[in-house]
Amino acid sequence: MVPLSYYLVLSGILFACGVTGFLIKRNIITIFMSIELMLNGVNLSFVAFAAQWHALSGQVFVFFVMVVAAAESAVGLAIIIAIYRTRETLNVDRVNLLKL
Amino acid sequence: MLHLIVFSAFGLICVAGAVNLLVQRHPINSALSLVVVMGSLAVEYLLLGAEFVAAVQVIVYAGAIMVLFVFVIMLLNAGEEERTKGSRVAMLFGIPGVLIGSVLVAWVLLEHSVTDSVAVGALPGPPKVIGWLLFHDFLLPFEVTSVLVLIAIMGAVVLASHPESKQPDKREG
Amino acid sequence: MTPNLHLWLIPVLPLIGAAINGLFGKRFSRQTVSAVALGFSGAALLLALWMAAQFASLTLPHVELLATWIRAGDFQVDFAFYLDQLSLVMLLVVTGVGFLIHIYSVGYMWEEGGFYRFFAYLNLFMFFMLTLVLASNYLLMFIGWEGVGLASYLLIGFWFTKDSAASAGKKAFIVNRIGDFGFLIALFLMIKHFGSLNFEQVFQSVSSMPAETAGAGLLTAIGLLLMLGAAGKSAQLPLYVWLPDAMEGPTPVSALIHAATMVTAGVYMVARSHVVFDRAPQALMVVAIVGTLTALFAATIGVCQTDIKKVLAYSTISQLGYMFMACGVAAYSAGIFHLMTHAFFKGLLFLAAGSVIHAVGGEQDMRRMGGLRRHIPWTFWTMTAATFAIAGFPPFAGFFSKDAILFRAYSSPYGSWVYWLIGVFTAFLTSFYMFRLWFLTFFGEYRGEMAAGEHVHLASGSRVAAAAPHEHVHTGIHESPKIMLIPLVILAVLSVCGGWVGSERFHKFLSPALHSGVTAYSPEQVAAATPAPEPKEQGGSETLLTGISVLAAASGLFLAWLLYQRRPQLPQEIAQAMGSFYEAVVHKYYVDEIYAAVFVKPLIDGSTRILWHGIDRDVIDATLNNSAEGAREVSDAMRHMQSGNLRSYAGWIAAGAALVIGYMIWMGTR
Amino acid sequence: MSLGEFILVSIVKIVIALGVLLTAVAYTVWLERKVVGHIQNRWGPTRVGPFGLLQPLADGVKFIFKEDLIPPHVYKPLYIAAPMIALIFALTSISVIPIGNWITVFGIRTPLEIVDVNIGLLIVLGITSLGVYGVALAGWSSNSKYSLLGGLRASAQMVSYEISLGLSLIGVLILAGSFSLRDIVDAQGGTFWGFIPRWNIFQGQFVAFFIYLMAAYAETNRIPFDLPEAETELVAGYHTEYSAMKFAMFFMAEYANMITVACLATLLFLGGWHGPHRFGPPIVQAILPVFWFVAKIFAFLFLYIWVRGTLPRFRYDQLMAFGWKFLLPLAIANLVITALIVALRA
Repeated sequence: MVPLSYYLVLSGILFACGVTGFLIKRNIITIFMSIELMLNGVNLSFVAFAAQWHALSGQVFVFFVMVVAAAESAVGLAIIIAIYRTRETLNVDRVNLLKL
Repeated sequence: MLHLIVFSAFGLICVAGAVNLLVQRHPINSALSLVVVMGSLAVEYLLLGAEFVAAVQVIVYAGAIMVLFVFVIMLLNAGEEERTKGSRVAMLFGIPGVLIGSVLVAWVLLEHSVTDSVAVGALPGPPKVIGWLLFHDFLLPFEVTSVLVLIAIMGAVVLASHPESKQPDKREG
Repeated sequence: MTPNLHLWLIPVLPLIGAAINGLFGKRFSRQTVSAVALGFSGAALLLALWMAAQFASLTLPHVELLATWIRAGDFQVDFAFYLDQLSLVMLLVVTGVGFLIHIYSVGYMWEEGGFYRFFAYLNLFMFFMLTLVLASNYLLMFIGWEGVGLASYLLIGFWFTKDSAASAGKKAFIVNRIGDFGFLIALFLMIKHFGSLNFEQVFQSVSSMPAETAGAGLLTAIGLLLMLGAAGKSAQLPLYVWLPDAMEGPTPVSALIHAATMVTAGVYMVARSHVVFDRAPQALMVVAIVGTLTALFAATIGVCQTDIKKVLAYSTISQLGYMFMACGVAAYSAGIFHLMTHAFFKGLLFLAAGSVIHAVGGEQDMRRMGGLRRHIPWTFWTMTAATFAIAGFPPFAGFFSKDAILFRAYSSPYGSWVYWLIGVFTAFLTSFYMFRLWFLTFFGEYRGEMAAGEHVHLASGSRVAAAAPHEHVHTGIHESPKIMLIPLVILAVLSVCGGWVGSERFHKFLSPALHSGVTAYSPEQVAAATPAPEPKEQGGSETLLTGISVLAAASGLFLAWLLYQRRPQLPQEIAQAMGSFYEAVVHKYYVDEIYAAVFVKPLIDGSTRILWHGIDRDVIDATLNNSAEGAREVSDAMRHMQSGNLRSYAGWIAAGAALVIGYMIWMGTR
Repeated sequence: MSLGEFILVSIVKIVIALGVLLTAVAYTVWLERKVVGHIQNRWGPTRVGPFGLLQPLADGVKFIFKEDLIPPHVYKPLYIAAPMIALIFALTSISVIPIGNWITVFGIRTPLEIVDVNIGLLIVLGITSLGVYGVALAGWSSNSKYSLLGGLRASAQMVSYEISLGLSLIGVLILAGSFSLRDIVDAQGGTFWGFIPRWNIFQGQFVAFFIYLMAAYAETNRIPFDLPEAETELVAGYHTEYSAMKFAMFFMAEYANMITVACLATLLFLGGWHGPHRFGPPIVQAILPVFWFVAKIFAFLFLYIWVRGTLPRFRYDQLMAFGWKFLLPLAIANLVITALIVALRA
């Protein structure tokens, strides 16, 4: 038997890692992956709470998160490709002109 | 007990993968770390009983989204990360903010949590029930997300397609 | 069911004319412009005449509702028109005299630039004046009231390139504002206490109130404020100063607006509000005193003026004083009667003066005229009729109306022999200065520089440079064209015959409007309200009083003949003998200078120091400027947050999220 | 069944399954060489053993003893990990595939598969979808243009065709109403009118089978979709820089994947272990379903090899256009029609 709070703490750690990654990583793709990491952390808490409240809608939410994450990654990666074409760098510190 | 062991093992793998994602300087290593995180998360889902979620997690996240990431990394031939010092704000405010926030949340969860313990497979999410929920209770969100995905596909095509006509003097080869 | 007369058409017809001329007139020929202007004002006249013909069959007052204008709770104001005997008289005067002056203007203004503009303004004035006259509530009346002020402003400043004309327009406008202020507050008081601005409802409410015997109550306040408005519009003491300056406008304008119609709006308004004044004896007394003093005061100034139009302007003020005197003794019908006859003969006087000015090439100073009777006989004879009319010689129109006023001033329950005495003295002065004008202009030898002979019209471009406002500089004295003479003749006929109606019959005709059931005040109340007057003997004294006033007029004629015809050097000697008093009168008692020193200068200085420098520049502008400066500085500081660096943004978000989490936990675990 | 028994039985089954699978892989290679040889009017392997039957063994020994060459500029960790990833996922996917009904051996009743799960199909899909990492990483970590292009092609191609593959399976899922492979097979028991088996391929899923076949060729990088290793353009694609046992791992992974795909096809479309009337003694009766199953797999693999020996290779743009513009709409149409029919029949 594992207390639910452990799951939540794990999810929190993943989320915090994601935020930290966003803050410290320079590669735009890695930053994007950090977002995915945060989403995964959130998903874990969704599933954990679903178990806590015996409500399957928590799991359904995970699907929506996944779909949105998929859409987001498709568009995001396309944007990254576009940025790379014009800037020829993936370093976010060098992409700070607020325009393509 | 076994439950706790399995949970802790995969939880540790999870955290290790996440930390490795941060530590690694090459994006492809980060990506593979993330795949590891996702895979072990799938196991955690299985522990919670969400078998369908676990399977979809592997298929969609690890099998599709992360492949896309790897593909882009390979396509752009992304090298090791530059260690530029672009943002003092992120270091001065962001990192302490993250630390404070996560410590606070963890403290509250562990000290003031009113949540129960969960058994293995506490809430089985059989595909049939999930499907029923998706197509009945969540039909509208489902359709909306389908439209969202369609838009995302078109957006991705538009963004990534090479605007040849606009840049006739683009260096080729 | 009373027939629908479409009263709204009467004001709207001139408005259409104004719109057509104002919008498209620039491209029209002068013929087209005058056709449009005359057509629409003539149509209004015809409609008014048709209404007069129908008048006997109407149930009065005849109210026609066009549309609801304002509705707020129980309070409602309509676009509604009101026709009774009083407004019919005004309607006929305004449309009739107005149409005649339109005709005259075609000839007078033919050579001027901005011909279409002039007629657009003139028609616009007609619209507002008719709205004023026909309004069925005070607010609509106020619209007309303001509108005629606007038209007056535009027309006084018609030659706006001339500085004196522009500032005369401004002066008229600003002085009128003071009166309008009083009028508006009176309206507010009515809304507050009667909940309506409709004549009928207001009068209904008022007539259910007792007369205010002592002290200043609501009705006295309303009455005084209305009188303030009337004093502004009708150039009474102390707000008369704009009218002489208004003579900067073209002469037909002076005739129409500043003699015949607009300035009488105050009289009309007081007469219309007679129900209020009847119950406010103190206010009524103020009206009478103001009117009497104005009549005397303006007449004395008129005696010494040398500018032909200025003389007429002061004469107008003086005559308006008479009308207010009549209203002030509750002799409204006499006031309106004088209003009508005055419209005829004063309109005629101005038009004739215009004709004279036209003849001598823009000269307005009477000292440089003289002997013109041989050159411009038509003008001379019409002018003569008008002069005799205003001086009050029987059987000219002025005699009947002035006589009625003087008699009522003496015999009315509100009247007093003081009013009468001053009135008679003023009548003597009137007669004197009018015949002075007459003699100076038409008799003796010509004193101007212009030689009789051919006249040449200069190019219109020289107008601005010309000393006189009129561009037509002639080389010879000449009679005006027929189109100017026809109105003169018609008005001369009216000046002669206009009074033959007789004040008694006129009084009877108007009495339903002025003493209808609503207004009736019982003799007991009056007796209680005004303790002073005993019943006066009527029959014998009337002929006596009439005789005295005729005598006064005749002595004025004699004196003028004596001084300006017989012994022309005598005035000079008298003036020197009078010394400083003469100086004061010539300078119009220094009223303008006093006003400038007491009101205008402190106002300008105060505005400059407090409002402009103190409030506008240091408070309002400074607030804006400082806040803009502050925003710029803050933005400048905040700008560095917008580095464009993705990770910095994320850092801010993370820090903010930590704050929010901390706050939520603090709230949750407290 | 106690935990100890469970673990024991599982280990035994894993060992057996691995052994069978690896053997099958080896002899699939032999089969392919033989069949293609005959198609091309050659003999194929003949020297080692009768009909060259021992050739796979000899090849294995050769791979083991060859020098394991690691080129100098590769990204070593992933270069080494890539073939392992490929092989591990290829072998793992067999674990949920049933090859027959429940049997009782030594008093222990167990299904004829390593583990019976109710979302077996999803697990197979998930694991095979992970297999792409091996190919992609191999291509990238080799630090060679050919390898990189091969890896890129492989990952793009596999992600693209995975969609059609998944969609083609959904028709079957709708008919069966379960993710469990056993349930799906059970739903295909019996016959129409006594002679046509109620296989899904005969239940209107022929189009789905066709789509599945095409997508499976692409997923396993087989001709006519073997662009990732097109030797005329890319030398050998993603495994250009590999040699010895690492190369053998890719090789084995590819053939293991082929077998997995064949198993899935059999289970989903060809009625699994259902066959003609049962006959013979009880022992034969017990073995017969397994026989039918293996026979169907063999047929499917033969089809694979036949196609390889017959068809030329597509161009890459043709491959993508075929996948996105033909297979995907077709799969969606098939899905919609199937759903409609099921809904109307219900």
